[in-house]
Amino acid sequence: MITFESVTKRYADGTVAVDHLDLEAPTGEITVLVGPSGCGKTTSLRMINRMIDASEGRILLDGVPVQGIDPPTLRRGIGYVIQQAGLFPHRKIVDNVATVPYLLGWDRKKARSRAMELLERVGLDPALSQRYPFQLSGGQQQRVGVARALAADPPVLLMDEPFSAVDPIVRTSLQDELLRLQSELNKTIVFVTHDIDEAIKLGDRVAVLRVGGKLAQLADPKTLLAAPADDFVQEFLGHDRGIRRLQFVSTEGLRLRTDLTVPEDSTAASPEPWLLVVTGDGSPVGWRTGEPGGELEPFGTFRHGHDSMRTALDAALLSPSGYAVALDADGKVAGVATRQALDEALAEAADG
Amino acid sequence: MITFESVTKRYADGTVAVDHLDLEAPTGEITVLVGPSGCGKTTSLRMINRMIDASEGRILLDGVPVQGIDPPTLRRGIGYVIQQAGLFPHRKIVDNVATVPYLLGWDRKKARSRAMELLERVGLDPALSQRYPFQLSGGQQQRVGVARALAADPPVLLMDEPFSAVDPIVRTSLQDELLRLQSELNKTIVFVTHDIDEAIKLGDRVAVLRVGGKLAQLADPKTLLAAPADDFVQEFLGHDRGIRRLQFVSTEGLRLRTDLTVPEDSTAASPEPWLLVVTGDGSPVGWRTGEPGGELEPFGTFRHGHDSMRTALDAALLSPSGYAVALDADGKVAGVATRQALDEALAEAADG
Amino acid sequence: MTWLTSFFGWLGDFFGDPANWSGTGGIPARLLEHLEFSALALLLAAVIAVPLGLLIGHTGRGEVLVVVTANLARALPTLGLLVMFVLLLLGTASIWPVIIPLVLLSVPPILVNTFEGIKGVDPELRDAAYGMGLRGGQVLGRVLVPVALPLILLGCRLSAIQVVATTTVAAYTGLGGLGRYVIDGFATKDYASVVGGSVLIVLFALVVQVLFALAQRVAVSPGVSRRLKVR
Amino acid sequence: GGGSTGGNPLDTTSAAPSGSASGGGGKAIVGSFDFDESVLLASIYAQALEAKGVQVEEKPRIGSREVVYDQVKSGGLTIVPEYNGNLLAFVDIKDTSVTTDEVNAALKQKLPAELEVLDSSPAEDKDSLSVTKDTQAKQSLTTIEDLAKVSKDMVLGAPPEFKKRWESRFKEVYGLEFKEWKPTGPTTADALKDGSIQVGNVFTTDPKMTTNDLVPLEDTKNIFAAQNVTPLLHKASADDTIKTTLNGISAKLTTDSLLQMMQKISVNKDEPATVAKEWLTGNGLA
Amino acid sequence: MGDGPPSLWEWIGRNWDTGRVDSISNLLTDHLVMSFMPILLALVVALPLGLACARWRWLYQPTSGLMNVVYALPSLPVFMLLISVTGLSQTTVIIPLAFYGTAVLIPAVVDGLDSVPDHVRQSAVAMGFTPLRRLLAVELPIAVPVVLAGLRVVAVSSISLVSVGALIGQGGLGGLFTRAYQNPFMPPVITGIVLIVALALVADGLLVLAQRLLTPWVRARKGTAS
Ligand SMILES: Nc1ncnc2c1ncn2[C@@H]1O[C@H](COP(=O)(O)OP(=O)(O)OP(=O)(O)O)[C@@H](O)[C@H]1O
Ligand SMILES: Nc1ncnc2c1ncn2[C@@H]1O[C@H](COP(=O)(O)OP(=O)(O)OP(=O)(O)O)[C@@H](O)[C@H]1O
Ligand SMILES: [Mg+2]
Ligand SMILES: [Mg+2]
Repeated sequence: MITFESVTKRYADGTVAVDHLDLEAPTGEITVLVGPSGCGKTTSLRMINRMIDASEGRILLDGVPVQGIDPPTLRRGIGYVIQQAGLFPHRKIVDNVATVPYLLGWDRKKARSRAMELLERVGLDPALSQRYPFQLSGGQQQRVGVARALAADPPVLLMDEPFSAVDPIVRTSLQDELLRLQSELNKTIVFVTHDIDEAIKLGDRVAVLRVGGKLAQLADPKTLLAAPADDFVQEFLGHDRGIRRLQFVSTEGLRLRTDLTVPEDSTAASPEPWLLVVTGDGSPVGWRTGEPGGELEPFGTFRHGHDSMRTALDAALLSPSGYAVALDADGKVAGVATRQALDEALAEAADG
Repeated sequence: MITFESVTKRYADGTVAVDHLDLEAPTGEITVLVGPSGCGKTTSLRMINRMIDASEGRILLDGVPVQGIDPPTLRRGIGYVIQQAGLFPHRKIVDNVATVPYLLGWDRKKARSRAMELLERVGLDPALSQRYPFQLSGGQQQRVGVARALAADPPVLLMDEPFSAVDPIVRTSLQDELLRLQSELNKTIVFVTHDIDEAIKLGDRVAVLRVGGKLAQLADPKTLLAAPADDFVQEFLGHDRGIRRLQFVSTEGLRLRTDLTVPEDSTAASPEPWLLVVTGDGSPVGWRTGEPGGELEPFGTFRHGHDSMRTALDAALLSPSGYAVALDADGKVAGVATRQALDEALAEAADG
Repeated sequence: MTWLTSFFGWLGDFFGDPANWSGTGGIPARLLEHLEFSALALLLAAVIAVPLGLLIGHTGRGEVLVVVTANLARALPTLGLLVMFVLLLLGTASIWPVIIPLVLLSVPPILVNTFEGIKGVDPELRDAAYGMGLRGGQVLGRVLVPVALPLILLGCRLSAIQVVATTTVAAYTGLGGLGRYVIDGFATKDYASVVGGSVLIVLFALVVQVLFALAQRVAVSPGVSRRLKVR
Repeated sequence: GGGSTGGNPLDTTSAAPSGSASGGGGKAIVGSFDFDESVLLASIYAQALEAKGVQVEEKPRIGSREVVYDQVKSGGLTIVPEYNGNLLAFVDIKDTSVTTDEVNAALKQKLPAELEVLDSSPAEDKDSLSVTKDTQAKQSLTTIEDLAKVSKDMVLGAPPEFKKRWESRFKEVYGLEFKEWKPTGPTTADALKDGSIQVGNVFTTDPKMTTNDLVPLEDTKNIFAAQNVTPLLHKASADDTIKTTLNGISAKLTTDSLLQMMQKISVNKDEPATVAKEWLTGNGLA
Repeated sequence: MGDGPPSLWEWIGRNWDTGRVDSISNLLTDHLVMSFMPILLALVVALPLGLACARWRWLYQPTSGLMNVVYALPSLPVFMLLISVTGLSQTTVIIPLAFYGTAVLIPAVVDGLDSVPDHVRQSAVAMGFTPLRRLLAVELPIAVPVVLAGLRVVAVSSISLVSVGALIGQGGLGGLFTRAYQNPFMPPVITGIVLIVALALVADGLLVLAQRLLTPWVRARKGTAS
């Protein structure tokens, strides 16, 4: 657990970058600091490992004030990942990752095998270990950066816009990778970004800062979207807030109808306005109206219980039926969520 | 009208950047080329003004093959806007804008006054005309880039990711500005982007290219979202396709109920589950249940007839009532769109 | 091209004269002297300038000093400085009046390049190093120096070029080395000696260039020089 | 080296003369080499000529002999103060004349038609091997021959090029072999004084001869050629006034007076022109 | 004339302008000529060569390799070798200095042209500039700061290197050094060093000034940009 107790940072030129910040980053969770440029995110983060020293207030690491710890020692116990990865260009990938173990005096062989293990863990081909950083793509470098921060198995990880220099597709995969890693490792992570979508995707808790270094709101992402504390936060969250909230609503409770599917060769009429045509092994083919014959209409799908209500709603909107097709884990049709069922679930979500 | 007739570009190293492309960019419309990195967008664009010469096929400008026109002459008649604006750092803004007029031999005074006029047209303070490019923000530079491309009033405008280097907020305003300008000027615009949202927002027609320089789909944005030609296009369109389609559905026909508003001081009970509390001058305050008393619940709004169904749906999802508050042009409550009304409108949209 | 034939004639005269190959005035001895003086001056300069450059680059203090010396250094006339020191330290009858200006002239290139090299290291990298818990000295030694090495070596190379040239000029004030052939040949109208000496010095300078290029290859990490092909 | 192949650019007229042949119009152009004594002598010539009503232009410190000689030959210069021995060596490096008369006779013969030398003055500025009075007393040295006995223990200081020129000649003629040849240049006299060398090549007109208590050893075998101050003229541009004036100067100029004048220049750093003026006035020549 | 050597100022006063070729003012003029000519020559040679190297990239590698070699050549031996071709004249000093200058300027010209952002070049093409006009109106003006930075280096080192020419009798103010060495005396040395450094600084200052005048868009960068 990292605790900010009324922490203020005033730079030599008088800029107040952080202003009486109170914050807790609970153990084993990802706490995201988000806010517009210059709001003091980096400053706050760097006060944790004493790259910057606070002007007032205290920062505690599991109850121990960091001020009392020799900075290099402190830092060796805290992983730190930054934007351009900050890899040492003169060292091979494996040695980059093993930097902190070397510093801690591990023997070379052990440090390297640890490094190799980590490279694999962050999803890199071990063959890359003998390359130099410039021989890697931006996304690969960023993964190495994460591996390096994890090398000595520090309980705490500080990440300062680690993914903002890579293109959107790679960024998504890095984010997914981080979530997967975290589910295995349960580190205490403080993550800085200026991208609210990233904050909402990654954060167990999101701290929105405003320029001047004041905390505007600290909440879990769902609450943030549902109840922004003020206009600043609301504006910062951007459009589609209502729709995005649905991302945190599970489709588990969504009532499915299983009586609306018909096999491909069925020609039976039905009083139902829409029927889902399904192949023999359960894959959806398209909607038809109660009357057989005519073109099949397009459909949208979601994975029941796994995808969020946002996906279910989108699936419903993709078909003229307004019904969403629910699939099970194997991609077979599990049922159909009608408009009524969706409305009910949405109403429930809005209440909760 | 710009016509690609089976145009192929093979680079010296053998890369086929564009492969038998057939395409028409109709006069007075914005045609957007979109696709993943390296799919040949830039190459296609530059073949129009002969920055690159096609290997096979022909490109016609209003029926005349560009191959037959002397490149500098051709280019002076085609505006060109690129990502970094490409302003000449050593010339003042006004002279930057007047570049093509100077090249065409206009007299200095006339060229400058034309430049000043254009600066105003793209929404820049004339005082900026005496600055050098570096003294302008990225967004301002981009506007100057547009002004410069328009200086000699060319009928055709080529734009290569013109807004991708500025931050999201400025980008939005530049896009809006471009749409406004186009509504006045009716140029034939070919616009390149890798951002599908931008393509959908700006394009009268969107051409999706796949890597290898083949056309995957050419359609208006609505059709694109509704009926992607194949998996590649569908994946490229990304998530929320159903929701994003709603952007092209007007709220004009949305049925509003005007009987659900109550003044702030009203304490009357009602059989309706939700009532919208409104101030004396018609601003919404919050939802209350049929039973008076208790906290007011949050609400979401949309401008009736102006905003799209996407906004209306989002507004509905923001309140526990599931009803969206419709405002008129003055920001006063025009009525309430209930869940039923929304469902109807959505079903209609899905059909159409 | 008659001068070309004469040129080779002179070269033949010089290198063909056995007297030029032995004794204290022989080519091997002169070469060794030249090497000695140059190496001594360069070494002293490096010993002064590299640590100073590292310090200034690392702490960011004293930048102005570096910039000013760099500008002045280029403007300082070698010969004037030599004469000045020889006159100032007249009578000490040692090589120091000559070595000191040699060192003075070769400090600035090393200093400036070392400083620029260290200062120019990507701040992110410095940050990452500190962030991982390296101490100041470790950051300098394990990260900044290896990364700045190409520039530091470039500084040394420029200084070496300068030292070799200035050692030649210093023969005018009585220093040994290959410059002797040139200066004495000129004074005694023995143009063969002038040509031979000049060619030797030029070759010497080129060899120094090549050696530094090699040193660069060996010392600089391929990750920094990006020598390896990107696969 | 043999110097047999190709022309020596330092020794021939291969360098294009840069002065224009402007000797006409009765104007005398007086040049000098790029060292103080030559400037002084040229200044003496120039001022004396001016006093005689000749129109004079001075071009001091033109450079080394190779440049100056060419200019006189082409008429770019009218007069230059020369040293007869060095001039002869320049014209013919193999000539072995030693005494003043021999040298001048050889010169008359070997100079090209455009050039002529006037009367040599008794004033000489010669190479020497000198020692301190102390050393002289201790080792009882008076001639270079005496030196041969002790030279193996002595360090010789001289301008750097001295070794190249003299090492073998010394051995041949006097049997001299030194422990070390130290390149000292203008600091030779000081090096002698502070003992870092024991024998030095000091010019006989170097004022430090007296200030540092040095004595030149007698050149009994005439190894150092005569170096009498001798005006070199471009024949065509020099008239009789010039010739008689210069000969008048040469008659009065002695090694001693040259030494005294150089003393003022070297020690007091007086300007050669001023010193020249003083001497001319003192001798009733201007 | 008093006894004892003159002070620095006295010495300068006596020698400043004696109307003869060895006066300080004359040496200064010679020095200027011998340092200015190489700068000019270097510029005249390096500009087209640099343009060629920028245009035909394959030329650059060998050219810059060669220039590296040229730059490494010690000046005195080069002067000496050149004597056999050009004699003991100012040309002998000017030519090698011009080569050094060229060695510095060619990369400067290439870097200068490289400093033209690609998007700027592209938009010039797209607006219908012909290649020559683009070079003259867009690329060269933008290259000016980098080229001038190189020119500053060339000017300063040229001015200081000329003095080595004194060893072959063609050193401009460097002549003061050899003179002072032959007749050991400090004032000429001091005067020479100070004048050369001053000359270099003045030349440098003038080039900085030229840069400011030629490139207002660079100067303004440091001013108020609001
Ligand atoms: N060393 C410093 N001296 C003075 N002011 C500083 C310093 N570092 C940062 N600041 C200022 O402190 C404020 C907060 O800076 P900080 O870098 O923490 O912001 P940030 O939220 O990380 O911004 P960004 O999103 O741009 O990275 C800014 O106004 C910044 O200009
Ligand atoms: N000059 C060239 N020589 C060889 N191949 C080239 C050249 N220019 C572009 N290409 C290749 O042609 C293909 C298409 O390039 P193009 O620049 O048109 O893509 P793009 O769609 O504009 O991509 P981006 O979104 O990255 O700008 C790419 O594979 C690219 O690598
Ligand atoms: Mg930051
Ligand atoms: Mg492109």
